[in-house]
Amino acid sequence: MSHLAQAIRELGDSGPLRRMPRANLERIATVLVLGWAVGFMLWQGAGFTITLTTIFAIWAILAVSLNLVVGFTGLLSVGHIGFFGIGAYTMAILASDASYDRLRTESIPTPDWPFFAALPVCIAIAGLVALGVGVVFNRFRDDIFVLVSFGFAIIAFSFFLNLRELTRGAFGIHEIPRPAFGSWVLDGEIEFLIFALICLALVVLICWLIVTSSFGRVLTAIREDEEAIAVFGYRVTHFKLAVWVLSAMMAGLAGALLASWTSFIDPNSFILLESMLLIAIVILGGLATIWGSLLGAMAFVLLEEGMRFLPFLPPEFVGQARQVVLGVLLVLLMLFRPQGLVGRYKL
Amino acid sequence: MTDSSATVIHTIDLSKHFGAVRAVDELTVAIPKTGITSIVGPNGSGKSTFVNLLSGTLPLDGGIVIIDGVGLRVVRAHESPQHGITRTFQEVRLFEQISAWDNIMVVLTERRLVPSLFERVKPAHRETAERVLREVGMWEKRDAMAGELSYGQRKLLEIGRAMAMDAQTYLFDEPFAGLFPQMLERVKEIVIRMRDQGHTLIFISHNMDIVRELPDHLIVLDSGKLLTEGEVHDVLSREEVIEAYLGE
Amino acid sequence: MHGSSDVSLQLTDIAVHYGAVRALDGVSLGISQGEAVAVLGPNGAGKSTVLKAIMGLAPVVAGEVHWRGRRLEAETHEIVREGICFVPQGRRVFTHLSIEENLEMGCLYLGDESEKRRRLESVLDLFPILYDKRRDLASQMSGGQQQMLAIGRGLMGAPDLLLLDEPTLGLAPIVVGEVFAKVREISNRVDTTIMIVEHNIKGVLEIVDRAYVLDKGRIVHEGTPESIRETNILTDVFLGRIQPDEEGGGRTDGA
Amino acid sequence: MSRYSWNIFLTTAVALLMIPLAIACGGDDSDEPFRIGVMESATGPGETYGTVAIQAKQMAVEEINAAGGINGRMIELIVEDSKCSAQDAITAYNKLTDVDGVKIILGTSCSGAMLGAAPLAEKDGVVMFSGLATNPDIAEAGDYIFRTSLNDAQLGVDTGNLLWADGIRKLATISESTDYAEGVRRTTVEQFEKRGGEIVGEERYASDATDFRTSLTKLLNANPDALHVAAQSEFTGGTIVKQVRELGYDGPIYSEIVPIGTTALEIAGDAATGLKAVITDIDPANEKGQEVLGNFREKYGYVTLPWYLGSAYDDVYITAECLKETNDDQDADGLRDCLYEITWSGAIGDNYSFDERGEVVGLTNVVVEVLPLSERNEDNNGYQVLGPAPSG
Amino acid sequence: MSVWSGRLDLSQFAERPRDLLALVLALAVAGYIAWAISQSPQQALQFTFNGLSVGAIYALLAIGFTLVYSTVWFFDLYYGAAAAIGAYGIFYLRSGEALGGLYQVNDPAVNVVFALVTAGVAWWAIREFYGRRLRERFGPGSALGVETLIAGGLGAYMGVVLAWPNDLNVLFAPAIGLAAAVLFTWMLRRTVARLVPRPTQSGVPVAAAIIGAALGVVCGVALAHAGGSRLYLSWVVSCLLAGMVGLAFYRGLYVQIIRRTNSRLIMLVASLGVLLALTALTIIVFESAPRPLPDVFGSTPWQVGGATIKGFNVFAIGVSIAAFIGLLLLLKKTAFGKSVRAIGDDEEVARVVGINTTLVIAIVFFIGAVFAALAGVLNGHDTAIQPRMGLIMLLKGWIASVVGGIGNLYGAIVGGFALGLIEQFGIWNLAGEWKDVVSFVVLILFLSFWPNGLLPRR
Repeated sequence: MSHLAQAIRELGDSGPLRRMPRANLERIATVLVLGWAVGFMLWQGAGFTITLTTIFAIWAILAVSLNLVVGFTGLLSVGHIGFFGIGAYTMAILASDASYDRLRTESIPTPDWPFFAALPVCIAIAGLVALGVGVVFNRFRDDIFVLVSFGFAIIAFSFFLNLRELTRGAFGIHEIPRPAFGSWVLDGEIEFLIFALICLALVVLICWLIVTSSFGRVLTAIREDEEAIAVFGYRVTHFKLAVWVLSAMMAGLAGALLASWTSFIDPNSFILLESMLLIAIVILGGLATIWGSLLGAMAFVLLEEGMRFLPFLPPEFVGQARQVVLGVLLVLLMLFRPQGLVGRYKL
Repeated sequence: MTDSSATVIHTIDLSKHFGAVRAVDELTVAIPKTGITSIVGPNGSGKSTFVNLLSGTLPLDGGIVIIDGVGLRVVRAHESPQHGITRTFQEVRLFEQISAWDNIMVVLTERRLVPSLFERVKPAHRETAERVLREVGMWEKRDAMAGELSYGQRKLLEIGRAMAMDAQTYLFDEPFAGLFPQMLERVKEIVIRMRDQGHTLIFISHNMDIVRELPDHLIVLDSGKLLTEGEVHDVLSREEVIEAYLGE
Repeated sequence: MHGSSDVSLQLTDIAVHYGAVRALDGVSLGISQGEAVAVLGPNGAGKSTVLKAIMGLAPVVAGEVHWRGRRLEAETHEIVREGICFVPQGRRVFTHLSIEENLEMGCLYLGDESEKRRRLESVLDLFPILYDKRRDLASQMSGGQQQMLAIGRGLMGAPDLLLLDEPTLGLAPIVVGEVFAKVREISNRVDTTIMIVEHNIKGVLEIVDRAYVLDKGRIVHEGTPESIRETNILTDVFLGRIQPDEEGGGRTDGA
Repeated sequence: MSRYSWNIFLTTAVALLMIPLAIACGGDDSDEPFRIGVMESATGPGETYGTVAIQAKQMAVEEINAAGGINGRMIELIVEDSKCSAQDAITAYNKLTDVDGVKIILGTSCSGAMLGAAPLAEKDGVVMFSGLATNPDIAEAGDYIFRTSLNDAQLGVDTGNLLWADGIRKLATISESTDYAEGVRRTTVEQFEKRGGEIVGEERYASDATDFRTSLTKLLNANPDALHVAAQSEFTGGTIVKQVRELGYDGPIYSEIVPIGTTALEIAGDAATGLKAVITDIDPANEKGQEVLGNFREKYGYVTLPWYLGSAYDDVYITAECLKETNDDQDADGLRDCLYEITWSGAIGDNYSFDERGEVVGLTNVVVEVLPLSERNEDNNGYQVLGPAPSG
Repeated sequence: MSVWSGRLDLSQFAERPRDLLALVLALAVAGYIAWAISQSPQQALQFTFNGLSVGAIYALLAIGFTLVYSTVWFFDLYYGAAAAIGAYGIFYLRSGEALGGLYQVNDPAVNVVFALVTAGVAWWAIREFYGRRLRERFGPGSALGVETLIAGGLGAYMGVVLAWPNDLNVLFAPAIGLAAAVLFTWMLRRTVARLVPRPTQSGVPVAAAIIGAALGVVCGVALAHAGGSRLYLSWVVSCLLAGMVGLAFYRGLYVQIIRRTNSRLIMLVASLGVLLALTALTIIVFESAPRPLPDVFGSTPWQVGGATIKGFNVFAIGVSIAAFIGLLLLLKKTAFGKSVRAIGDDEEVARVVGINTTLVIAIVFFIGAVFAALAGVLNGHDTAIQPRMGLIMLLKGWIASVVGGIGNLYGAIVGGFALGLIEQFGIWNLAGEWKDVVSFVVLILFLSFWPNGLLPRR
């Protein structure tokens, strides 16, 4: 950061810093992604669109919550997928009604809770784990933080895979129920989509409230200069911890949604690479804007599903091709627009 | 020595080491509550370290700081405002990627974690921010990103940010460095105005014109130790100060 | 070795833009062999940028730099070999190297070991403080010594032209005097052409032959120290009385 | 902020407008060919099976089409990659059913993927018919779920018996952390312990591991009579066999189908000689099976996992047979009923059928042994059949 | 680097209790290892061998990492991809020999890409080293032509080499012969110049050139006939390619980013993008399943005190130690080394005092990438390769360099071997699947107690 200060001091000699080109890129990007989404819907029809929108809703919750940490607080966390997984596994373990006793594979206790009873627990457990992890991670910064957050993602994955008494390891957990209000079960795709969108809206609302509150302003100040803001009477560690926990809780919610939607989870959904893709979409969309994360998540989902329809691309390479595109986009953005498409903050 | 009832900050055997280097070495000084105190000394004499210790930016290695009669062995940065202390930094440390307005606003709002989550900008905050920004002459630039301001403007904004804290004691680390005369005059004015309002001002400076003109009290440090202190013109004419610092 | 022209360095209509900001706007200036010239002006006038433009460190969008009658368009690291050395602002030394190594960095490109040693000796001769501590790490030295070291490192390149950027910034008065004395000594004894950017106008006018005054990226005055002391040009510039348009932070009310 | 609000408003508005529009546009097509979905793991840990399965199915379809199709209609396969992961399987499933309007899906090759998509298929009334998924849980997955592959449970029982019969009393196991390999290990261990054997060491590894020496060192230090290897990918299976020999182990090694695959044997080299495995295999006497293998080799230039190849191939023919009856690729219920009743003789065996859980009955496991390096060739795939798996 | 030293300063104040705790922790670890040895010395010995074998690879990665980090102060995640490129380069060139030719991969697109990279890097290198001289001699126009011609030739050569990997020894013979000829000529002339007084040297250059050329031809012919050398020539090609790609990324990408911003995190994210894209491309070209590399020398295990170790592992340990010593000498003894250290302190000033920083950093990137590729190759031969191996290797190398002490070469090698051993002994009575967890827990513990690692940079 003092590099930046240095650069600014040097430039300060010759007048105010050059302004970043705030061209219409933001609007163009927005229209492009939205147009793409609409075109896709028209082309593909309802069923698939609903699936995609549900995936979008889940990834958007993740992206928005991660942006709180990365964009607003300046902690480049690659470990967010861990909280996502914790949420998903908590939901799976608590709510699954599969009775594994009759099967010959690894069996775990399944309390068979209803969705809405398990949901708060998912969120709480993700938050609790985040609290513990956060206390340790609070001292790390910049690239060391990146490294230890890599570590968290790997440790979390290892637990999902190897803590077989709890997670059934590689077998995964199935028969995870859909949300139900009394006897009305949201087992239709549209109903679940609406539920997921409501969750997304709630998360966006909460994030919006957070970032426009005094708390949010302090976060941005922490991002810019931790030591300086401490001098003005803020306990930086508490604020960092708080936003870390809040963000993890939202990721836990996303995980619970995923578990309930797919009705089956296994550790493969929570590998490190997914986390790297997640941070890529947050940066791609734009740091320190909620809208950017929504846009990024939308582009991400469309990218994969859109690429399935490219005639020259063998279907088995769609996932990889998307990764290539994301990687290249990331490089180009860092080169020309380090704040992301509609971002308000450069790393 | 100033009489102790009028002392705002009193340090006893204050020490700080960086490895083998004793940046501040058993320093005992008293800073009077009224007026302006300036700290001078050769490069590396521990001036900035001293200020960093008082504001809790660096942890103490030894000694006690007595602020307003309260003795502290540990000064925590986030508690320094409770002791009535606020500061600026030698290398201007603004929150670069947020606006000048938010730079001021951030020090006005709620300190406690949970209430801050529910607090929105209040009219009182707005008024203070506007007043401060006008006082330092940065009102027109309130929407600019702090990182995009010129060097002088950044200095002013940082001083404004400290002023917004409305503390008893202000520690200014080289507030006049690198400013051209016009800006310098403005900072001087601000400092005098603040003194007249009854605040304690402590600043570090190398600018001898200003050191001769502004402060009421002068502390001279040399290699982490107190070389001498007292009334400005008296101190500046002392042999040891000329030898170690002024060299004229 | 020397060019035919009396003017050894000539800047013609140099313009430097940082994005939308015009740091320099058509600056022309020249230095003759053996001269010591100061560049003065308020913050943001573009003083440092002049030096950076010469060293190829600033984005020059228009204009030419001529050095000994030939256009200078080499890259920064090659300019040193042309005989121009630059001492940047802020006592920037290699903190993890010893003093001797720091000085050696000034002519690392030189293949000739004996020449290196000769230069090292002459520089250490000029700065006796450095000689005593020559095996110590640069990070362990005081600010004044670091500034001396930076200047010494510049001299290791045996420059015909030495560019000094704010050599006294942030230094104690006693050291400021020493630095100026050394600069004067270099200028006289070693017969090096010197271009110095300074904010300490009083001090620098004592040691230079000529000075340029810059404001908002343009040269507003050029002359001997006497002429500058006599006219009110500096006061005018510093108080913003010249071209009161554009500039944002420099309002003159209340001054 | 106002721009954000505007943006958000815009998205919401567009999204709300478009959903009904999109629903209106989603049409169906009842064109000429029968459309059958295929989900296999073309990439990921199950890549080898997936590729073979896709190729075998394509070969079968080409044969059927070349012979005039079904009731004059061609078959068209729509292939999606389920990547051996439940989530990708769900996405692929949704794409197949929603976009392509498919009601019959052949696949998948990984049990995890199968278990992910099966509940959806069950709910939507889409037939999922796998030739490769072996997880016991699939038996319970539903009415529309069928498979021609044998349940791991049976494999485990057979392996456990084999171990006991060979005089093994202390066993060390190493398995890949995937549902298939874990399932094999678990059922094997269960049966082995039931017979009175003792497990002296257990190690697991993640699918992307390449260095097993640490785990193997620990296992060997426990002095087992034999080592049991359960792998998901041929690569890890082969590498484990190689590395355990490098560590100086010369006792017997037991495993299942994966470590005796072509790639695995190529990696392990001579280290694999004498390795015993319980597998389902194409009977050398089964002419249909040998013919399929021959055609496959001719077409693609290699053969691996012959039984799974045949299984995938048979699936297409069984489906085709049922489509002859129903004559409608949208009639999943008809297909389901047909599958429950059918008895088939194909590449992987004669007169096999499906029980009420959709499990295949009428097929058995055999024990094979890997030949020395010099005796391995394309025809014997590197191993010889010792006989049917011992029972009890 | 004021940021860095500033940060170090702040974290240096280890309070007493923390030191004590660290001591207790260290004793506990020592006790644990002693207990492990007493439990089963044979297993402990085997674990030590295993640990040193993997540690050698971590150390090699960490050394390269540290070199780059202490010069440009950001962790270049391309290193993961470099390791994979190194390993897959061998597979690419030797797939005809591995797996009995089961997965022949020779993709014209890949060859063209690498030919272009080679040409680009060669063009840049020629311009950087000889550009001035060429321009002065031939004028700018023809200099450009000459440069393009040479670079294009080299690129085409690389393309040919990649397209016919089975004749690598024959294809490489002229290049090696030429290099040998130049080397021998130079050595002869030097020797003669040392031994014989100056005036009688008139015929020496010609004679030396003739003898040198003859020796070069011999070398070339010998190589062309040595079919077994193909594998080891593949190592050279593969490491060279990875190095050149690294250099190309520095020159083509990182330099541009540095020019625009100067944030370590931006560089980190950009290199993350590079890693993501290259990993995915590797999967697209080679598929995601793991593959083995052909057997090398030393594949048969040796019995040492009841434990076994492969000769190849000993070789790998030797390589990493040699790399360390070589790098150390380079940094301490040469002007290049001083430039590297100076750039680490302050890049702009280094430029100002006449160091061609772009060139020096480019070489540093090249060296680092070659080390990473070499680590990938060694690891691949030892076990096997798979496209995501780079990511895991990268993280382990990163951990090793941080545990050893960021920016300290000694720390990197110590950290590498320490991490290898810790990983092995850490799972003594845990199941093997917890290995990665052990290394990260160690990392986090380490950073909590010794934020600067074992051997911090002064």
